[in-house]
Amino acid sequence: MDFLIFKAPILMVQASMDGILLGLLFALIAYGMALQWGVMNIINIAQGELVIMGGYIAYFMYTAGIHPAFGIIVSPIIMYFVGWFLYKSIINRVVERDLFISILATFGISILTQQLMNFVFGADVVVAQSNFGTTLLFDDSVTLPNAKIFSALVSIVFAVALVLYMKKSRLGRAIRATSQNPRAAKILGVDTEKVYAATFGINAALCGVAGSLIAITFTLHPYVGLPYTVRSFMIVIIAGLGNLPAVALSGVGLGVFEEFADYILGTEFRIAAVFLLLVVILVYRRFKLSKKREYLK
Amino acid sequence: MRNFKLSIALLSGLLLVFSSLAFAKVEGDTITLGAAVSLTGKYSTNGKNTKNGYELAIKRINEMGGVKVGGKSYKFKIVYYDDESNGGRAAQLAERLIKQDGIKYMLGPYSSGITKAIAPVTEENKIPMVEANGASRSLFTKGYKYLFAVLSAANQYLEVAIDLAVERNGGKGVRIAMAFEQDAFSQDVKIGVVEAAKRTGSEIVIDDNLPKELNDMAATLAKVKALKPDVLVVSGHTKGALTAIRQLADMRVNVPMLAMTHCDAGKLSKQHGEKAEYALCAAQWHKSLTYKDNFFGNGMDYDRDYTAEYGSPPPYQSAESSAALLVWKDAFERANSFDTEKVRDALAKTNMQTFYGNIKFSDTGQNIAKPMVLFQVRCDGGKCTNKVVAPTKWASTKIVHPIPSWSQR
Amino acid sequence: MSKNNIIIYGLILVFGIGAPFLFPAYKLQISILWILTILALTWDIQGGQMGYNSFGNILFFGIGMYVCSSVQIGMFFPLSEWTASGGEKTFLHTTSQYFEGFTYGLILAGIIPAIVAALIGYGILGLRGHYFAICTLGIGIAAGEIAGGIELIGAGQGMTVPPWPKGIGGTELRSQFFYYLCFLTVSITFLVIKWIYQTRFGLVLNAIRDNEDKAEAMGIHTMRYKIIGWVVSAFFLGIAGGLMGNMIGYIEPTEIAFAGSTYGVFMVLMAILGGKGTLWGPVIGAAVFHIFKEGFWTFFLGWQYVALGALIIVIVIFFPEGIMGWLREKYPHRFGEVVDEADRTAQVELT
Amino acid sequence: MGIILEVDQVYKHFGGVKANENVSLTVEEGSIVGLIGPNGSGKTTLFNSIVGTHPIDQGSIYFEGREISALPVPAIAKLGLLRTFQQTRIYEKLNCIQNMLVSSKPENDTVYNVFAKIPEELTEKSENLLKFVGLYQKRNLRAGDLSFGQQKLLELAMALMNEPKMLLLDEPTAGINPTLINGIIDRLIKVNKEFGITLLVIEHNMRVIMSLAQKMFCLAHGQLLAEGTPEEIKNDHRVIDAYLGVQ
Repeated sequence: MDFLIFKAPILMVQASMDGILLGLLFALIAYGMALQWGVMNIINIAQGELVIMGGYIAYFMYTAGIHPAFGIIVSPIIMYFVGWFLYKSIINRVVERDLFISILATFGISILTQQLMNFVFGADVVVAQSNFGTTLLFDDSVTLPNAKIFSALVSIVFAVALVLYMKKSRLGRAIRATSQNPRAAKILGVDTEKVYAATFGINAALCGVAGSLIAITFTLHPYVGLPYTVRSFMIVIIAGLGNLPAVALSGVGLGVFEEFADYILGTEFRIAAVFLLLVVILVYRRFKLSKKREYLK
Repeated sequence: MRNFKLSIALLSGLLLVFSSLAFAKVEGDTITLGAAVSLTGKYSTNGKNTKNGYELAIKRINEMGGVKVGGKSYKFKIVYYDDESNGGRAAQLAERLIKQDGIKYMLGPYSSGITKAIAPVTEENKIPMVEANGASRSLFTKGYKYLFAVLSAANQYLEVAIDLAVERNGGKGVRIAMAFEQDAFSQDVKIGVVEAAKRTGSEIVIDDNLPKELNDMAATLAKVKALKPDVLVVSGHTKGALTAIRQLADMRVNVPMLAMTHCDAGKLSKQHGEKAEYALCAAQWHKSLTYKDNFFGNGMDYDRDYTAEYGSPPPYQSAESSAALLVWKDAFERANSFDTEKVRDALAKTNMQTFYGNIKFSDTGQNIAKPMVLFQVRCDGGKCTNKVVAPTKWASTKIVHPIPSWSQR
Repeated sequence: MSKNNIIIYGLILVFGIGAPFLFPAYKLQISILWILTILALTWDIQGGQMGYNSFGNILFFGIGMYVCSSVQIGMFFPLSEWTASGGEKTFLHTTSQYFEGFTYGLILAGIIPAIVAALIGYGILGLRGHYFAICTLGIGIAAGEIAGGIELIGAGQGMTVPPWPKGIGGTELRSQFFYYLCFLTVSITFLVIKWIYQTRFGLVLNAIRDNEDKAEAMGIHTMRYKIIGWVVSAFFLGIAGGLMGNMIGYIEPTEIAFAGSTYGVFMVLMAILGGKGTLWGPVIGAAVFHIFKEGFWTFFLGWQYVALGALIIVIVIFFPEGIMGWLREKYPHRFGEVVDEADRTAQVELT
Repeated sequence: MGIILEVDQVYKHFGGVKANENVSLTVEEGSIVGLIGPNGSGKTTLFNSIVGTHPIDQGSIYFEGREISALPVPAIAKLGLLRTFQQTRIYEKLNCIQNMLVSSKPENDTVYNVFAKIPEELTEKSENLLKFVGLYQKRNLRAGDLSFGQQKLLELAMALMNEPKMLLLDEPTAGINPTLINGIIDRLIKVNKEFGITLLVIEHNMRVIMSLAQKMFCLAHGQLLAEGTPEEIKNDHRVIDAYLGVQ
C-alpha cells in the first residue's frame, strides 16, 4: 500500500487523465468485442492478438518511412480482411454453437496467431515513434503525451463514425437487426452469413485502429495481447452489449480504476486488481440477481 | 468398447517408449550438447539471442577444426528444445534431455528464473551445465557443483550505477527510485541495488514492482516526477527498457540519472533514438572491450561477424552464449576425456580469456574474472550508439551527469 | 466387475507399478502423465459432469503447490528467511524432517485448497455459462499475479522447494519415490471419482449439467452439490500441485504454480479430447495428449504453438464430444443404449 | 379435506407488464383443479410464483398452511409441491432410469445417502413408474433421444418419483399424440386417486380439463376472471368472451 497519491493530490489529476485517455483506447477495442458478441454471440479470446497484429501493420509502415499515425487508416482496411478471412475459415463453424466452444476455438486462434506473429514479425519488442510531443498542464505538473491524446481522439472519432454507420447504412441496419433477432432477420431476407462476416471484419478493423494507436503509445510484442482481451471483456460485461456510450463510460472507468489501483496497491497488483474487479463485479451482479432469483444470462 | 480402451492403453505404452529419438552424448565425431531455450513466449526475444550466440560459436568452432580430444577432432552439435518461456516446462525438458536423449553436457536456457528451474535437475543427475544467461545470485549459494556461469551475478548489474550516483553526489547518499519486474532476474538486480543503497546510506523513495505483462509505467513515472529522486533504476527485460524510455520521454520526466538493463537487447538506441540518450545501461559485455581470443578475435570482430550473420548487432546475451561454447571446448580439450566428472573438474579449473572477457570460476561456479560494464547511450547527429563509461579502464567517453532536462534537449 | 474390466485395471496396475523398471528413462514423463491425468479428471468433475466450464481450477493446483512447500519449510525453518533474497540462504532438512514436513505439507496441500474452494464456491458457482468461465479465468490469472507480489513466498523470484535429503540414496530413489506417490495419488483420485459418479451425487452433478433449473424444481439444493464437487476437485488438484512442486524443485508464481496458460488450458483440452462427462475420457485424453505433446511437439521447435492452436481448433470444431463421445455416437449399443424389445408388457397399458 | 394451497392476493409485475394482479385461489387437498385462460393471461407466471421461481411483488402463498412465498425453489419442492413444465425439462444426456433415480425424494439426502451406492429398491421403483407411464422399454435410452410426447411422460414419471403432495402440471397434453391423450387422462386420475396427489392443471384442451377437474379457475389479463365447477365455467360468458378476445 502506498498513499503517495493522497499526499500529492496533483497525482490524482495525473492518474485520472491517464486513466481517461487509456480507457478510451480500451473502449474502442471493447466496442468491437461488444459488437460481435452481441451480433454473433461469440466471445473472442483472440481480440488482443488482432490488436497486436494491427499494431504491427502500423509498425511496418513506420519502418518503411511512413508516419505510423497513418496506420489508423491502413491497418483497419487490412485487418477487415483478416477478420473476414478468420470468419470464413473458422468462426463460421462456431457461431451457432455453445459459447464455450467459441471461447476455446478463439483461444486456439489466439495462440496460433501469437506464434505466427512471432515468426513473421520477429520476437523483438518494438515501438513506433510518433514524435507528437507532450502537453504540459498545471505548471508542468501534469504531463499528457500527445500520442495518448491523439489515441483518445481517434478512438472517439472512430466510435462516432461507427455509430453513424450502424444507424444510416444498409449493412449497419442489417447488423443491428441481426443482433436483435437473427432468425427474424433471416426470414426478412437479411443475409446473416454476410452480416456475420462483416461484423467480424469490422471488429477486426477496430482492433486494427486500436493496435496502431498502441504502437505509438505503448510497446508491441507477439505475446502481449491477452491483457487487451481481458480488459475488453470487463468493459463489455460492465456496459452490456451494443451500447456505445456505456462502453465508453465503463472503458474510462476501468482506465481510471487501473491507474488508481496502480498508485494505491502498487504496480505489481495492477493486473491482479483488474482481474479481481472482474470477479467482484460478476459476483456482485450474481448476488443482486439472485435476490430476484435470477442469474446472469 | 472395452477393446478400444485396451488398444488405446497399449498404444499409449508403445508410443511413449518410441516417442523420442535417442541421441548419444558422443557419436562418431560429434559431441552433442543439450539446451532448452525460449523460442516462444515472453522471453522469445532473448531466447533467440541466446540461440544465435550458441549457433554462431558452434559454426565457428567446427569450422576451425572442432574440439580435439584424445588426438581426434570432434564437432559440436546442440539439441534444442523450446521451453516456451516457462520454468516448469524447462525443468521437464532438462530431465528429458538427460534421461531420454542421453545428453551429458548442458548449455543454459535464457533468464534466471528458468535457470533456477533447470539447475536442480542437472545437479541431481550430475550433468555439468555451462550457462550464460542465469545471473541470479541464489544460483551460486546452493552449493551447486555442476553449474558454471560465464556471467557476473545479477546483483552486480546496477550496483555500479548507485555507486556512481553517490560518487557524483560527493559521497553522500542519494534518493533512489526503483522499478523492477516481478521475475527472478530483475528481483535479483533489485537485491544488489538495495544492498548498495544500504552501504552508501542512500534512501529508496520509490519501490515499484512491475507485473510481467507490463505495458504501462505511467504511474511509476508520475511518482518519479513528483518525488524527484536522484537516480531511477529500471529492470524489466526488453519490454521494461523500451516502455520506460518511451514513457519517460512522453511524460517529460526529468531525472538526473537513469540506469537500466537490457538496453542492447531492446535495441534502445535504434528504436528510440535520441529519446534514449543518456540512459545508463548495465551489460555483461560491450564490443569495445579489449578482450580477445583465437576464434572470434576481439569484440569488434564478433560484432561484425554476428551482424553479417543475423542482420543486427549482437546484444550481450548473444556474446555470453557464444562464450559458453568456448568454455566447453576448452574444458573438453583440457580434460581430454568425455567422462562427465573429468570434464566437470576441467570446467572448474577454467581460466581463460575470450572475446567476451576473462573466465575463471569460483567454487560456486560463478565467473569472478570479469567485471560488469556500464554504457551510456549517446547520440551524435541523430545516430545513437552505446558508449562505455565504466569501468574506467575501457571508458570511451565521460559520463554525462546529470541528464539535461527535456526542455534543454 | 466384468472380465474385460479386470484385464484393463490389471494392465494399468502392472504398467503403473512396473513402469519405473521397464522404462527407467521415462520415469518423470510418466509421473507427469499421472499428474496430467489428475488435472483432467478433476477438471471433468466441473466441466464435463457438472457443465461448469472452469478456466480457473489451476488456482487450487497453485495453492496446493505453495502450501505444501511452505509447510515443508515453515515447520523447521523461518519461511521468510528461506525465501528472502531469492533463496540465497540454504537450510538443509534432515531425512526425518524432510519426510515429516512432506507428509504434513501434502495433507494441507489438499485441505487448504478444498477450504478455499468451499469459501469462494458460494459466490462463484452462482454464475452460469460463460460468465462462470470468464470469472474463473479472472481468478486463475489474478491468483498468479497476487502470488507474484507476496514477499513471504518469494514473490516474483519464486521459491525453492526443500532438496531431497542427503544420505538416503540419490536421484534414483527420489524419482522413484515421487513416481509411486504420483501413481498412488492418481489411483486414489480415479477410484474416488469413479465411486462418486456411481452415487446419487454423480447423478445430481449430471442433472445440474443437463438442466439446473429442473434439478432445483425437483427439490435439489444444487449449490451444495456444486460446492462439494468443486471441493473434491480442489482437494486432489491441491495434492497434485504439492507433488508437482516437489518434483520440479522450484516454484514460480505464473509459470509453474498458477500456470493458467499451460496446465490450466491443458486440463480443459485433455478432458475434451478424451470426451468430457465420461469417466475414462479424461484418462484417455491425458494419455493421448501427453504422448502427442512429448512425442511430436518438441520436434516442432517453435512451431508447437501453431500445432497446439490448430489442434484446439480442430478438436472443438470437429470433435467437441471427444474420443469417448465419438465412440458413443458410433456404437451407442455398446454403451447400453438399447430399446428393450423383450419386454412389451409395459407398453400395453398405455395404448 | 383441508385446503392444501392458498394463493392470497398475489401481484407480479414484469416492468410495466402486469402478469398477475390480485390473484387469489385455493386448492383443496386431494382434488384436481383446472387453471385455464387465454394465452398470456398469466397462468405460467402464477405457477412460477407458487413454486418460487421468482419472488412475488405482493401477497402471500400458503402450502399446507405454511407461508412459502419467500422460500427458494428447492425448499418449496422439498415440502412436496412440484411442477412440470410446458416445454419439457428432462436431463437429456442421462438415460431414463438415471432421470428417475436423480428425481427421487431429496428429503433423504443425508451425506450417507448421497455418497452411497444407489439402492436396488430405488431402481425397482423407477422401473415400475416407467412401466406406469409406458416407457419401460426405452429405459436405457438417453432422455434427449425420446420424442417430445415421451419426454412429457418421463417428466410426469420423474415428478411421481419425487412423491409430491401436490403437482402443478403445465399443459400435460400439449404436443402429445391425440390417441395417447385418453391414456394420460386415465393416468392423471390414477395419480390423484391412488397416489393421493393433489393436481393443479393448466390446460388448453377443454375436453381434457372438463373430464379431469372438479373445480376450475379462469385467468385473463393477469386477473382471476371466474371460478367454479367445470359446468359453471363452461357456461360463463365472461370466460367465453375472454377466449374470443372480447373485452
